[in-house]
Amino acid sequence: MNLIVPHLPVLQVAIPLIAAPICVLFTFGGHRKLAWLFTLSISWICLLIAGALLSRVVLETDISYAIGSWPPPFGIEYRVDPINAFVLLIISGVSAIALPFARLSVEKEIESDRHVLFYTCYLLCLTGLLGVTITGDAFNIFVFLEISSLSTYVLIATGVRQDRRALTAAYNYLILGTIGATFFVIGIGLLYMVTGTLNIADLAERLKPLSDNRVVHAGFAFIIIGTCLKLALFPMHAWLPNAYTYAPSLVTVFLAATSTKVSVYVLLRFLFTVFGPTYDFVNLTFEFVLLPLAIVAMFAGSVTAIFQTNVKRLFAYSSVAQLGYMMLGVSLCNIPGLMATILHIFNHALMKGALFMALGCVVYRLGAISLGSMKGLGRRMPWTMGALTLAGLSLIGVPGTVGFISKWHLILGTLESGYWPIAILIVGSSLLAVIYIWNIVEVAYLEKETSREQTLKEVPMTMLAPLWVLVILNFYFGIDTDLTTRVARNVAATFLGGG
Amino acid sequence: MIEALISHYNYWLIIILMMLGLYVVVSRGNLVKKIVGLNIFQTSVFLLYISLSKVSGGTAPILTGKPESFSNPLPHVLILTAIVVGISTTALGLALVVRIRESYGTIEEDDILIAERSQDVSERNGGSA
Amino acid sequence: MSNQSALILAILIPLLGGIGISLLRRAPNLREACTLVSSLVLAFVVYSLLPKILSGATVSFTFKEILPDLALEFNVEPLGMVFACIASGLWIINSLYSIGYMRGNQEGNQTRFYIYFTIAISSSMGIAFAGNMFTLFIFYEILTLSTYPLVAHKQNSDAKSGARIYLGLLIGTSIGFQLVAIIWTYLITGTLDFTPAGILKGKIDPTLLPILLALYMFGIGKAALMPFHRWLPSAMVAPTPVSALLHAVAVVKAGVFTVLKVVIYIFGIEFLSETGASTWLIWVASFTVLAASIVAITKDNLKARLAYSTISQLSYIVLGAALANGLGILGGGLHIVTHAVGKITLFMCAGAIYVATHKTEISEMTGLGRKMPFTFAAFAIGSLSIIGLPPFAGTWSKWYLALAAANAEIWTVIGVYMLSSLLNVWYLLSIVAKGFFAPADELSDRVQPKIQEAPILCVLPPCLTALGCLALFFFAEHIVELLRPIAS
Amino acid sequence: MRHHLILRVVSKMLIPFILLFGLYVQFHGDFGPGGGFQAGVIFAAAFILYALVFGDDQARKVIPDKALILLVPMGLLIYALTGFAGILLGGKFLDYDVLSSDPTQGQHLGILVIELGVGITVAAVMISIFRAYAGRTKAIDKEDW
Repeated sequence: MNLIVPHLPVLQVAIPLIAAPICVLFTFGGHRKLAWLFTLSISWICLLIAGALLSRVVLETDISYAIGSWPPPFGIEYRVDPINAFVLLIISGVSAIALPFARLSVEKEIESDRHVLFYTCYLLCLTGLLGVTITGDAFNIFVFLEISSLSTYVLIATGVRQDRRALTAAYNYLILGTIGATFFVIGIGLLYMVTGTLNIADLAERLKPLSDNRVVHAGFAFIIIGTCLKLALFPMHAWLPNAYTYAPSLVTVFLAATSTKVSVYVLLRFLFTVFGPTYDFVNLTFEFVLLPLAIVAMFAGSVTAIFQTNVKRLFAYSSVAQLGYMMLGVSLCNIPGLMATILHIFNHALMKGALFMALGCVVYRLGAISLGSMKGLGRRMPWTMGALTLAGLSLIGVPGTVGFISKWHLILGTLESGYWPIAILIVGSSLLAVIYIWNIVEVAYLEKETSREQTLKEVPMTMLAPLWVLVILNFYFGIDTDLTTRVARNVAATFLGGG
Repeated sequence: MIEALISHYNYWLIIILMMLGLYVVVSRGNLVKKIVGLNIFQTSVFLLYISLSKVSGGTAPILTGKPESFSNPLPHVLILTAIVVGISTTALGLALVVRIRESYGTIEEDDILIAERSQDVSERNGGSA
Repeated sequence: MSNQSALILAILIPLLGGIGISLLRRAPNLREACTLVSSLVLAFVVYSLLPKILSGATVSFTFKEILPDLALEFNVEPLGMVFACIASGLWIINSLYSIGYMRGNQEGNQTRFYIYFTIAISSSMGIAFAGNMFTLFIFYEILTLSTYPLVAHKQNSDAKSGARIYLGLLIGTSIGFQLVAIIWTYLITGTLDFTPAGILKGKIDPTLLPILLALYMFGIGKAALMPFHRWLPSAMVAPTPVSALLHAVAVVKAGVFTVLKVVIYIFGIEFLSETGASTWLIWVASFTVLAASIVAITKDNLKARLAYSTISQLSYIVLGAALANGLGILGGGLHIVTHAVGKITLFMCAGAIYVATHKTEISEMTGLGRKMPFTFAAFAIGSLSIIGLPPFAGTWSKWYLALAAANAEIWTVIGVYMLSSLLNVWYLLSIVAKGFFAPADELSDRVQPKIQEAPILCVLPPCLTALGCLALFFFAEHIVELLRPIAS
Repeated sequence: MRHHLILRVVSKMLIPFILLFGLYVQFHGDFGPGGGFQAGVIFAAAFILYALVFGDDQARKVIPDKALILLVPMGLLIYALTGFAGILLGGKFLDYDVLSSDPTQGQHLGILVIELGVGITVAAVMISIFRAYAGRTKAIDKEDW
């Protein structure tokens, strides 16, 4: 045990990292089918590690791991505290649930000779996301961010078999993502220029006397814009809808549930751990940049979603709106608001994971997911559409689901700050969600089916089971909120108290 | 004023380069040219890091036993990583351009947009019919 | 059976019934038997709680803390007991009626119909027994969602647009106003528990009180206070058993029940009457009473007329709550019962007429009473009860409501009650008169020569509830006894 | 470019030296400027030059595609396994001190192995990238260029 337990932080990243090259080797000797099984088991190992890490940081104390035994401010440090342990759990959990679903979906959507490389990229993406989350070194964040982004571009482009627009979507994401990452690295460079350190904890210490330094301000601005581009905050969301729409189903599930969340985490890390709300310029950012953009995002995303006929794109725009909720919680800068953001990182992963997975099931049978092709699908694929409806209810924020929990805290946060008109805006935008969800429900259940759908059958059990696991989790964590709220409260208190 | 301009000439150059790169990315419709712009943009950041690591009068950071002031080696290492990232991005971007050329027959953004829009429209009509 | 387990069972039994129904979907007879059995068991469980509540005991059960200090909590108190008794009791009769109606009309998707019905009943039980506003809100929303498939049952464009209005208004008001009000309350008081004297006293600026009250009252869209009443007529596209039980008993009564709960346990009657924050509500409710009655007169479609009548009658109860005195609460609580029994009779009669003749417009019903005497007799009794004439149940609730108005010395309200009763006479008894006394339409006789009573399962239930109207006149005292602790 | 005699002769003479220089940069990286990244690129440059002058098919005979697919993960594996070796020998991940009894020698050994892994991967990746473009069938007409 001594060989494993103290090394858990690095194993979290190193295991999927080493798994990726091993996965390539499955190209040889007709073991192609094993790639999926291998990826699945790696994901489950990651989930176990993340669970162990979370329980340790919640019950005991933060963990610091020095790579190569170089002590923290000099070497790269992996630092686990409740917030990133929580995000780690989300990433590896979504991956562990999505992969059982992946086998059939990937077989259907991607050429068989590319499967091995697809799963390799997937593992790299997983590595990158886990790495961004766990590392305590600012430049290391950039490196892992690029590992995950580069593999994401490839993963999105593999959707080309379904639709050639996957290529342009990946290309646009590549351009914007690289600009975002470069902005981020400029910011890091500027901070390094004045502080001479890259370690996040150390950076926070050394920045304290420098709050009036203009280089620090510039660095802050670059970092914020870079991460906001990566997390698709309106109006920097242009890459997201097409990327989600044309990516293969598995990729959409995984990305929608994790990648933007990781960027939100990075933003939180910089806003609260490195800078902290005691700095004037951070507070001004909250009030004059993030807050208005978040509100516009909530509405622009939802309204655009209403007019979409491609259901995947519809939910992609809804993601833009949901990111608005998260950013709103951040910009409120009080305990319930931050709790709402952290809860929503988790909750949104659950509901969007379920929604996109249900759409993946539809794609598996229909090959297309325009609203028109879903007529009467409720009768042909009752379990899939049932799951879609229930996850949709969670997205709306019906009580008893996870969506309600985050919305409750968010409204509480706005009222506590005295922004009660914003509370009404939040409520209004969730009513917009009712409209677009109900569009789908009406088409699926109340429209007459066309002759083409008559022969449709429900998808196999291996796809339904993970889908329903996610749906049930949507309700479970809507009722048993012990774990999630405890972590969220803990983190919010540290962020606001420690900043 | 002039003093400030001249003494920080490296930063000015970097900023000009940076803006040039970004401008190319935004203004060019040719997908390959966009990637070239992206490269210029990234390179300016590499220069930023490297120029800030230079200590005036410092030598190369190789231990010789003599007490000398030497330039900070860390940014070089960081930028080595960033260069690798840049190469990967360029390679991937160009690969995508090749594939786009194969399926759209063009690498001009405007033509691609036209092709995609007509695809959108036909999909929408097909879907509702 | 302990009290607590009875409480839990009351919520679970309908759900179990629903699971049974889905398992038995291939065997219609067994499926309907399952519905009936679960309704009977539910009624038994609910009524077994009655003696304990009458003796003044309280039963409560806390399930799980969902949000800080907000648990899923159940608590049986007299008002909830009344609501649960009436909903579960009428479910038995309505189950019988559903079988007759759905088979008589050869409706499709019957399994789905029965399953969602059970979910709706289960959430009604949840509303009745909710121990805090939070729990109530959860079940309130489940009730809205579970009735959506029932309203959209026919799946044609009418059903679709009706269901859209239904869902849009109910979800819109509940999320837009009610949720905001709940969170506001929680923010200033730190609790949402139903406490006998209210929780707001001394915690809120009295000038804001009317705004909070307005958020609650308009937020509880199910109480159909104008201008948020449109969903109720729209919901009439549903099959008649749904209109009868859900839109005359469960859903709308859940609305006014919530209104009463909020007024009694969140605001506190005393606090409300001291501050006079509910004065505006008296006028809004009065307006709704009269306006809805007048609209009802103009409607030729029988179910639409009954729907507007329901809107008007619901505002009686809101009015009782707005008067903010014990008698008003008493009258409101009693009116939940008497109106439920009366209105379900009327709806079931409307359904029976539809099954037998496929007629929906009142103008086509001339002379039908002579061919369907039982149906029309039941209809007449139900109408009289709603109008409030002795010896039928409606008399008492109107009596108490009028007394409450007198007590509050707002004489206009008494005028409103009287005027609306007159309008009731007009729009309800005119149907009865048309059915019994108007000469039969000869043309329709020739086209459809053999009009006779609907199947026995469609006729028996309204007759039973009509008898119930009569019986309640004599037993109303028991309900008053039950409710008196909360009204004092 | 089969008929460019001078090119062929010069590159035949140059390629061994390029490879040798690559090896120098690779193994001298822990003392002077150099390391796996640079060495890998120099090494790959030799193969790319060969492919340019003598044709892609000829180059494929020297390093077949399969070998490349094997080499790319191999370098990464060397890197990662060195990291795990640190753990197995009782240190931290990528801890070179424990690789040998003497920490300084351990550092030396560690960085050499790591850079070797990097060098192999970089060289293989560069050649693969070149091949991915060069090996594509002609889709673009002469006039288009």
